[in-house]
Amino acid sequence: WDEPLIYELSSNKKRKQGIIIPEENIDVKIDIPEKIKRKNDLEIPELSELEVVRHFIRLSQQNFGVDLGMMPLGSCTMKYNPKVEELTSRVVENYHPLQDEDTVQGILEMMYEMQKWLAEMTGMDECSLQIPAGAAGELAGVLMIKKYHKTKNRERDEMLVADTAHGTNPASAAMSGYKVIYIKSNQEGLVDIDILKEVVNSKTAGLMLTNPNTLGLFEENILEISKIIHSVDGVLYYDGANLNGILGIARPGDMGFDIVHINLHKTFAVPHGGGGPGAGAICAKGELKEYLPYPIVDKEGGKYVLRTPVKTIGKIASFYGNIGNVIRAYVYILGLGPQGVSQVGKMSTLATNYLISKLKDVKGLELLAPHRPRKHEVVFSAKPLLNDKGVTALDIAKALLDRGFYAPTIYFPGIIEEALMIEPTETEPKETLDKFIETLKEILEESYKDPEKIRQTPQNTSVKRLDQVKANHPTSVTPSYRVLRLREKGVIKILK
Amino acid sequence: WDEPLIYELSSNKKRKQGIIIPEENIDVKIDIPEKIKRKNDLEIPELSELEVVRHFIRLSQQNFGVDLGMMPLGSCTMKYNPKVEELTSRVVENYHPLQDEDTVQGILEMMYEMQKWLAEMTGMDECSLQIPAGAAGELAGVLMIKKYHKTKNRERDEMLVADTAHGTNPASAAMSGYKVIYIKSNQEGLVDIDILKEVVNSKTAGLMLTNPNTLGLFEENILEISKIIHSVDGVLYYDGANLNGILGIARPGDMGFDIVHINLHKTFAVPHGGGGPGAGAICAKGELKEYLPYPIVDKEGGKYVLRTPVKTIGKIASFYGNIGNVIRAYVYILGLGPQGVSQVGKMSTLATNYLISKLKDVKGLELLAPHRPRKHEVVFSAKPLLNDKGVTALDIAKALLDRGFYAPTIYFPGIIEEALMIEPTETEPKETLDKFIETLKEILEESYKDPEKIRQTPQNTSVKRLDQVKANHPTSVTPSYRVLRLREKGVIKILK
Amino acid sequence: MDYHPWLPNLDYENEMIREIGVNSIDDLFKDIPEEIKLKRLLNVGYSKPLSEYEIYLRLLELENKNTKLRMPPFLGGGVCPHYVPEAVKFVISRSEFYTSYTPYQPEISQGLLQALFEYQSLMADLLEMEVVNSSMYEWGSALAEAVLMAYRINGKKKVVIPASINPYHKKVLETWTYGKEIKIKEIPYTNEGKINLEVAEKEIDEETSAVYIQQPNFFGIFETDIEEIVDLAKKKGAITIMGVNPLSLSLIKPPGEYDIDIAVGDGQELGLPLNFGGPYMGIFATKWDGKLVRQMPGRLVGLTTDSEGKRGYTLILQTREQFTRREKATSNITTNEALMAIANAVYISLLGKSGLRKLAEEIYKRSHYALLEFEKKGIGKRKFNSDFFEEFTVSFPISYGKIHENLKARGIYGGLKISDNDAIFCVTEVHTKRMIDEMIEEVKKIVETS
Amino acid sequence: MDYHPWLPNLDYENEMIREIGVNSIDDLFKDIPEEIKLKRLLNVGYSKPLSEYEIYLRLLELENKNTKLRMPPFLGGGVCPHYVPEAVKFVISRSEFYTSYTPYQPEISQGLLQALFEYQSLMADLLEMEVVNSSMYEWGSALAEAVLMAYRINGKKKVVIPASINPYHKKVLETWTYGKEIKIKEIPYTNEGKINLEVAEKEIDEETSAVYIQQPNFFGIFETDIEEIVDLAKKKGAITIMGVNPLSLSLIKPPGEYDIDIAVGDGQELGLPLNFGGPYMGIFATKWDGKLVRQMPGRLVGLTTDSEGKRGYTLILQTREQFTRREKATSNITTNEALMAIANAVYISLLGKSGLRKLAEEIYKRSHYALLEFEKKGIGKRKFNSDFFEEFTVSFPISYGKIHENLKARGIYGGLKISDNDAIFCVTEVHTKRMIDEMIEEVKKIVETS
Repeated sequence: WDEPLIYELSSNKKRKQGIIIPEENIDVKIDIPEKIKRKNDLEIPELSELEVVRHFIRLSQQNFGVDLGMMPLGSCTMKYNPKVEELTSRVVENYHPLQDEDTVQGILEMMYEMQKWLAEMTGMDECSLQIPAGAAGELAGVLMIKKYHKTKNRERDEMLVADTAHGTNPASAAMSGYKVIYIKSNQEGLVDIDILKEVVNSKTAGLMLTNPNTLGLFEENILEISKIIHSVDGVLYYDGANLNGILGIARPGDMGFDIVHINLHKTFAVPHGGGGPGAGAICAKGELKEYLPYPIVDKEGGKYVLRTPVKTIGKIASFYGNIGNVIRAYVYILGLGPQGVSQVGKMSTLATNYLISKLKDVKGLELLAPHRPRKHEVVFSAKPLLNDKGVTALDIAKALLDRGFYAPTIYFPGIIEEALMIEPTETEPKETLDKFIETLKEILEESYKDPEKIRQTPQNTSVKRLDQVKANHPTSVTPSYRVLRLREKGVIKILK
Repeated sequence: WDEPLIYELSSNKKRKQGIIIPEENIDVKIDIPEKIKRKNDLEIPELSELEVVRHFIRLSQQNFGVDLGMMPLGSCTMKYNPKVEELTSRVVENYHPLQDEDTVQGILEMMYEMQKWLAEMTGMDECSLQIPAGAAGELAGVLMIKKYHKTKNRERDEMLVADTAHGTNPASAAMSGYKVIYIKSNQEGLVDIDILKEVVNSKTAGLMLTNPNTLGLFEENILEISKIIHSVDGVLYYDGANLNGILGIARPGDMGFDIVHINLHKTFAVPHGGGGPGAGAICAKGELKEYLPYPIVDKEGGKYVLRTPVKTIGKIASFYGNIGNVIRAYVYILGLGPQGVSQVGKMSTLATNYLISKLKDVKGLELLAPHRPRKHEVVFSAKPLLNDKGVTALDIAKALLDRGFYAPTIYFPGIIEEALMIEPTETEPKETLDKFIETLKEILEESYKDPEKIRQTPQNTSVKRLDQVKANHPTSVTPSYRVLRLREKGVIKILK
Repeated sequence: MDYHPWLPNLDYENEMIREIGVNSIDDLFKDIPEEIKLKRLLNVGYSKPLSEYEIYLRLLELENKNTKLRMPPFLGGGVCPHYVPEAVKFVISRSEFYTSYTPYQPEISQGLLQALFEYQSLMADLLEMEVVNSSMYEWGSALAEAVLMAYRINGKKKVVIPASINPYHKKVLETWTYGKEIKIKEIPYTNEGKINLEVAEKEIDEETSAVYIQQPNFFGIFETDIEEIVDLAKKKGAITIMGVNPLSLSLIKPPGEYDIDIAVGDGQELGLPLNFGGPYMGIFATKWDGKLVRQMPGRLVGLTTDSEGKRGYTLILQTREQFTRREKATSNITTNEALMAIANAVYISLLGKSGLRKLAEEIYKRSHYALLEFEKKGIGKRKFNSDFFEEFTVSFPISYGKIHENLKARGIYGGLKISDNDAIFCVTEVHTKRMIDEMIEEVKKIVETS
Repeated sequence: MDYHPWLPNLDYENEMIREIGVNSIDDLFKDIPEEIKLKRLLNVGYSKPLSEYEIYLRLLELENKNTKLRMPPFLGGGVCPHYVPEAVKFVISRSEFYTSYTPYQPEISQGLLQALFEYQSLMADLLEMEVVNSSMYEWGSALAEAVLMAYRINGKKKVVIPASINPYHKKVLETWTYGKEIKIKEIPYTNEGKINLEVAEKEIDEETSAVYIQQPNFFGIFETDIEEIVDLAKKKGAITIMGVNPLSLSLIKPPGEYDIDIAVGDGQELGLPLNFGGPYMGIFATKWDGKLVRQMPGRLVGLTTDSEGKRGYTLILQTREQFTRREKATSNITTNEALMAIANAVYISLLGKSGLRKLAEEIYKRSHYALLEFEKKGIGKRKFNSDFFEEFTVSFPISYGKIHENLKARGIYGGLKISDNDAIFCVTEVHTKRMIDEMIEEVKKIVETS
């Protein structure tokens, strides 16, 4: 469809309303002080229920999700979201976060179990569910490191980050006032131990690492890395975004990590909803667990109560985090059971390496350290194709869109040129993996035969490639209908 | 998409299952007599939950519903189905129809109110909610007439039906063992009173009429018709399929009708779900109410109880009808309130006549009795266009599909050649009506300019026009995958 | 009233009236005689349009007026409590499916048509019958339509049914065939709760239009002489109709293996909630025989190709239907239970071959376990000494009515009373072992204290 | 384990291993040191994979462990009980929306992008601010990000907040700004519960990075000296940040009318359930000023055209974000609350201009009615003599703790205790007059019997 903007559906000259507001017969006058009354009319359209629903249903049809096809977005872990998760709303939906503990024992019990299970899966001692998403978990973790060193009166202002790390790692470190020091990867795509040793010193607050890393490679020297960091009293932080590749195989705690955040929405299949909401947890081991954000759910005399760790960094969210999503992850764990959860790392790794075995010799792609098995994901480089035919990773991505697949993550991690970062997850059936392999091969063949055609993709989507310059230019950037309207009226000009 | 058949998604060589069956540790041996054990393997695919869900979600995207756009299907009353109706499931979903009355007082209260309200809206004395759909309501009504005459020892074997009637009317009469006598319409599209008088005699069981009729015309002689039928002790039956056009304006009971069926799914906006389920009611007045199918909900000493009318025809459904849908209609009535319900006939009539005013002079269409206002629907004839350019009503219908609209009902009623039967309903906003008018005009203009192009429509749908001969031919008719499979194996041959 | 969420044009009334070219809305109703015009508001609903929240509160109120049970009722009678997977609800809640209608325009309805074709195909494979229509209302009306169809084919008016037929279906059959004056004859059941073959031999004669067999029967018992009955019917030229619980068919012989002419049943047990009576899902199938197929009621979807040779689906054999054939149609049915058919298709696909078998076995085991426990505890014994599925009949030492009322008072809903001391219990996968034990424990207390 | 509904390839393991060309699955983990390999099952969930029905029973058990209340709690504190329209739930349950992710590939994500653009636009018009991002986590973190943003712009470390700030937001602010060592100064409130302007004049100085105003404040009270505060801030070169309840903005001046730099708030009150703490929906907006926009955190959707000139939507100004700029990003946020933003857009669209106003007025009236009734019954009086919205503070003649516990025992959840005798009550459209009367009646009984 060409669906107009919701503003354009209504002339706003006629009285409409999409829902009735309940009215009580109450004799109270609205008596707001003149000084603070709204002056300008609301510029909000008026529509019937049908018009609103139809508009958004039509919009939805112009969007792609896991329920429609494979989304091999690297580092995003786009699993299938089992429909049984939809049963959870009755347990949490209508409970206010400020209700007394004794009125929400069911919710607290669920949170308590989740804390325990997440600690078990990561090899940590304790977890807090305060975290609305992964990046907030990192922030919490880095702040814990900060407070930890401060409490010990250590001057530490450098945070080490692998150059393959997710952008959130350095961003979180910077938000917490740290200087970010990147550790270059070696030729195999792993942390270069020699460089690490050189860089580590008495200013080192810690190292943020994801393992397996964003290339899908397991940092096999992790025990040595741990020793190096701990030798200067640094803290080893685990970015849980890639936990899916080793779940049930190995635990961060056993590798020497001190703090772990978990993206529940990735590893435990909570729908990410167009960018969010997610849900997370932040876990810690030993001394550091006393720095966790509060509250933690505890059990006392058969009742669930909230507890504040003694050296807590405070609160990351106003209340308890995205509990509405935590319970979806809870259901996922119930449904998989210990047997199923223990298969996750294995089956996601199996899928990735199956893809690799079928794609590694395809003309146009190349793979760093091809002899190494990957875990949850793999990063191919399309540089040979670019060199040969001028077709980019972006072009390949767009060609996939035309063929019923979402695209892999592209141009990340930065150390791989023309990166195509593919994460199949364990929920895609072999039949779909085969189809994806076949499709990607076709695109590459086509790229060699008729590169221009691939550069013209996508053709089957609701719009063609978009004008990014216009989208971002100060004279034309349009982040709201209000800007469009005011610019047409000449009220606003260039964004200076 | 080209979505394969569900059978084709699975090789059935690997063990898969889309849902876990709960298992208890029970020591019971399955000990079914050999004689009755299934011999052949089940030919049912095995799939994971993702594969099943994705398949059906993808299929859904190849379908059109009211939530996506206007469905002007004449006589189908495709209203918008308010989402609040989805709240009803908790009241009825898990209650077994054989539960004692005292355990389902909430449901019975709802049914009791519905019976009262439906009687009020139709001007009848009592209603039964036994009816799963309109046609079943007709059957019930005709059987009531049959038993009524039999009880009175009258020999009546002729049922009168207007030639504009829905096909269900004669079919229901025939199912009940009646001979069907059609009453020809006059030039204005109304029941021809003279013919009626001629036909009516002592064999007449009754007359089945819908008013407004399928041309959208109100049978203005209804009081005389009533007198004629009643003069021979005939029963006047109201086909409620077109109730929407006069709801709140006039009541069948006040016109002289004795029995009325109501299509709750049409008039009260219950989603029809791809052909059903619907929900219905059958109502009667005076003596005839004792013939209604049982049970009827009654109130006794503050409790709701089930009652059987003394001369009941019996049961139409095994239990209480489609209660899961009756309660949706209940919610619709609650939401409209007396004010809103009373506006339905008015607003649906307004929409129809608005369409007429914009379409009546369009080249290629013609309208019987253009001076007469229509009620809920209007039937145009595309005969001028067929004569001029060889473009049919079917071609116009297909061209609409290409332009984001569902098609009107076509080739019905039979008395109008190249009929386009349009029912806008009161829930389509004027903005959409305008768009529909504009689109239909464009198609007609285009038909004059480039008739071949219109005959090639639809182009934007998931398939083009289908081979109906192949679909229905004894050598190729394929009503199931089993037939396809067995035909390939040579096990089954021509359908003789 | 100048606005309502579901009446978008209220405030356009004057403008539209003007465009139409009449003076007032009344002009559009000038053809309605004044004396029958309603001059007041309809007295329906409550005093004003309720907001969604007020509707929600009202529904909550109704819900609370129903009795809350501690566990699902042990009630069967043709429809049983089952777990409905979320995926099934999710699929049939898709706007594109649930707000659509009969696919008169196949080009824009391929999704629905394919889903219905898949329902027909999956059900065909369960039944081993080739032609399944895309739904009747429910089991009772499907049976009635089958009997009427037999009458259309052979013109005979006698139909033979077992006394162990579901009595609710029988009532529907009686009503629907009243107009055609069909005569219904019952064959009694033996002490084992099965069709009395001797009586059947006498009852099935040249006058017989159709013979009906229900498997398992109303008492939950497996009939074991179906071959014999089919033989008898064939000899006399009668149409055979078999009613089945589709859930049992992964264990026992489906109608196709008996060479039955018409199969009927209800899809309720394949993913539909109880809904206090409906919507359910009438199954209707025939074997590959043109004489049968052309007399079949209801809608059929078939496979074909489009003008470019691409596979497509469309309604087929529509000349059977009322909208083209009027009084010569094979039935008056139009609105049916299509969405429920899709629910069945999703459910069957989710379970798959192995899941269907697993579920049937689990239900078999649990229902047998429950009966054995009744017997072990010495508080009830089996009424019929035959194998059964899902439902079974227990004879109690005291009045079942008393047990029933006492159970109800404890938040448990027992079985269906069929005589003073006998009741039919239904046990499915929603009754956990703990629930069964608890129910039996409570029955024990009641029996022992009386 | 040879099958699981969510692990489709279990039975393909050997086949895939073979295709990969390794001997066993262990070969894929040979790079993991043996000593850290887990040699046992994880001890999580229950002892086996639960079926959907067993999960359902477990959730029911949890639900029953929560206290069932007779009416929605009278609790606010930044998030309030509201009615969530079914249409909102329906839209955000669409597979295409809720199983999608960040629209990195705009061509196949136009629906999501347009919906988010509409959210941004509708919120922009409510706020009268030009640039709204497509969500932060919630109000608390949005406020923290605003303060961090001000620090990025002017490098100053002092932020001035009112003592009447929502204390839960304040705690989040403290945590998030801990790393940057931001100093937080509070301005006390007057006897009328409003910002003390005199103290503000002293506290807002050249060192001040940002000044925060919350409207209405934690006590539900409308601040009336916002112009004055904004003037003070501007004179000292401080960034102004205003926190708003978006529901109130159809009645009172939005941030744009005060020329505020950054607006924050929570979309929870526009169609989101309470969810025991989240997901909620952090609002973040700036005025049309490049200096602000370029320092804004979070994701922005903008309008543009495609290669054929057709209108389209895409993520814009991404150079602010962590995935391109890493430590130089304006925030670390990536996963956000996009689906909740769509819920807000649907909600705002459903209500429309008039509906938003009607709802705000109704809430205003009901909350005032409740306070007046407390006073009329002589069982509580207002703590602050100022106009308010949705929430209000009542002083009781006896300990509120006692009232609270007694109410709870009667199935009613009262207000939020803020001192021995004082509590903040929240009244919205979900509290009918009957419920308010009943609650007050119960409080009366408690007060009178003690």
